[in-house]
Amino acid sequence: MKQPVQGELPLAIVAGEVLTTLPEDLYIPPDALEVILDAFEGPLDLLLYLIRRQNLDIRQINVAEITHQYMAYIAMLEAMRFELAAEYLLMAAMLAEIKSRVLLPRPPDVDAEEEDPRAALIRQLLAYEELKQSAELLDSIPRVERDWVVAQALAPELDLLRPPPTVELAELVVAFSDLLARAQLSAAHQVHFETLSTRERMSQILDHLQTRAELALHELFQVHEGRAGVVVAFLAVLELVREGLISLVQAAPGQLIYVTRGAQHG
Amino acid sequence: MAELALIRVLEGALFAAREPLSIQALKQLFEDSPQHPSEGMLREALSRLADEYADRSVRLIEVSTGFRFQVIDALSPYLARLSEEKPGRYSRATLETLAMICYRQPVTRGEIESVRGVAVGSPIIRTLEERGWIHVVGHKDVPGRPALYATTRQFLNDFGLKSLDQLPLPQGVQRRISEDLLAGLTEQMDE
Amino acid sequence: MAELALIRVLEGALFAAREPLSIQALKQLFEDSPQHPSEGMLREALSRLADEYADRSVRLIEVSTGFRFQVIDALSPYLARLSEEKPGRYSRATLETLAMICYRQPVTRGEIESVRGVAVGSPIIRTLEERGWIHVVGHKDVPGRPALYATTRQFLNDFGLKSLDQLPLPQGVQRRISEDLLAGLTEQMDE
Repeated sequence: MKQPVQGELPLAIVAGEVLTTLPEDLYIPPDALEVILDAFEGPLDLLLYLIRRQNLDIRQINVAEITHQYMAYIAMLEAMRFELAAEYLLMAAMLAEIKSRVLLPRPPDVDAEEEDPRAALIRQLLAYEELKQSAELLDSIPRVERDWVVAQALAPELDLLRPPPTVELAELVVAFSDLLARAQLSAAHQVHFETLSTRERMSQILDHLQTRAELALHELFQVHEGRAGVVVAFLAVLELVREGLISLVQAAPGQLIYVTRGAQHG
Repeated sequence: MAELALIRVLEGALFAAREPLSIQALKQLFEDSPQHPSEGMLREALSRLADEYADRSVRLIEVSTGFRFQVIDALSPYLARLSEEKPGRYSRATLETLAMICYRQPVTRGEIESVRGVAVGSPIIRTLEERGWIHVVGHKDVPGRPALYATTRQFLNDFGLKSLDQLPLPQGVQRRISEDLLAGLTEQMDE
Repeated sequence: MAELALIRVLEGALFAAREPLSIQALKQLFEDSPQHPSEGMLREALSRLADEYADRSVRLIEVSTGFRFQVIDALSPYLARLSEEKPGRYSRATLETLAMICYRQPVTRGEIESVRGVAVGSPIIRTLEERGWIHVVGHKDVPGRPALYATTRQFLNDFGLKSLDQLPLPQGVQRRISEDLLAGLTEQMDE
């Protein structure tokens, strides 16, 4: 999959060096980059890939070399203007730090207490590799739905059926509040809340249209419901039109208005 | 892989299926496989299979939509002893789905999913439908024509409500006719 | 009414049940009935029942919470032709999260994140919770009191395991355990 790479413009600056071409072994067609970025679960996964590709033992990694490769990869992604997750940049900073400490002579005894950052990275990589293996192992175990199904036969009718769960009204309200909090929709300007009677009426109108293809608009207004009922019906019709769930059709001005299913086309 | 005997495939498929399997569906089991049983062969194998189970507590029976295994009625008294349990509880997922349908009806499964942030499994919808609390009131006029769900009269009855209006709103959410609605109307009239 | 043979009652009940039936539940089938099988009799009947199905496409197996019939693996390619959906596939992120919880339980979300090196989104946790495979078993006594996750009995059932002991260990884990063991031994000897 090698392609000629334009050598004139600097592609990126990696560790102070201007990179005009991608490292030979790192070249990936640009349109494949996004796919590849998706294929990695994170910076550890990417590092593991870079190490494994060279058949290196994690314990023996050359931090300088792996840092170089990682930086080149990140620089390339940045040059392509991919949004990189913060975790990737954090790892880049960590690698740079380790590399500088490995290269610089350390004053004796100063770091005796502190953990060698290279050892910490190696430990992290080993733990992640182990997790990857565990995940693959887990996925290889035959499991219900994907690999086998529970054998069942229809049970005979029972007189004594297990009573269905009961739900308190309060539970429903709490569930809805939780949802709103989670979706951060509680700000009134983000979501409109019609009165529930309007939404209820919307359902009823749609339900009517299940059995009849069209209704005369006036059929939706019941005089006995009084002014409030008519307002609710009217608002429900407007909301349904707005959501594209029904259309209002009028053959000519002054004639009856009909309500039909679905958005008006054309 | 060695092919399984026709009768064994039918047996496994009928036990795996949650619904009766038609002859058509049974034929589909062998699509692109070297075995190509005709309808006659299938019926003949089904009849042999039914004989194999003649003395067991499950029977192979044919209903209007196809074939299925059914546990014999004689087992009812035994099973009834198992079922005498206290009512269970609905999962959070089920409650949230019901809450979404109740407060935002008529609503599609996709709309519920977009607020919940996770997929809403078919079993949840089925549980609520079987309970008689929700029903399909129409289909949205978008690709895939997803079903629109709403609460039922039985839902109101079971919760002791006369109308949805009596449902309390969570704090912070005000009952109001939205400005969005009015804005939307104005836009439509301008078009 | 004539009593059914013990083995036939077990057969019918296991096919009718939606969940694995424990010995306890199987005993309950005979409550207040003239038959009062002991645990030994039940196990003996279950073993004969398993033999009866040895050559069929369903097998009687024991999982963590009891016994159930399941369709043999060899049927999967046939069943795959019946439905378009490929159920039960999970993303790597979800599988890695499940693996962390499974092998390191009880574990907090933060601990999972520190090994994975990336954030674990709520939808992943919720998907696993709704699947019934993980649940919160407590809260860690550190600031923020993060939830501690563990796998459920249903996880074991769905993976056909009797206990977590039956889970295969990745090479790394074996290595770590032996290193830990050695380190522990060395320490002990040093003392």
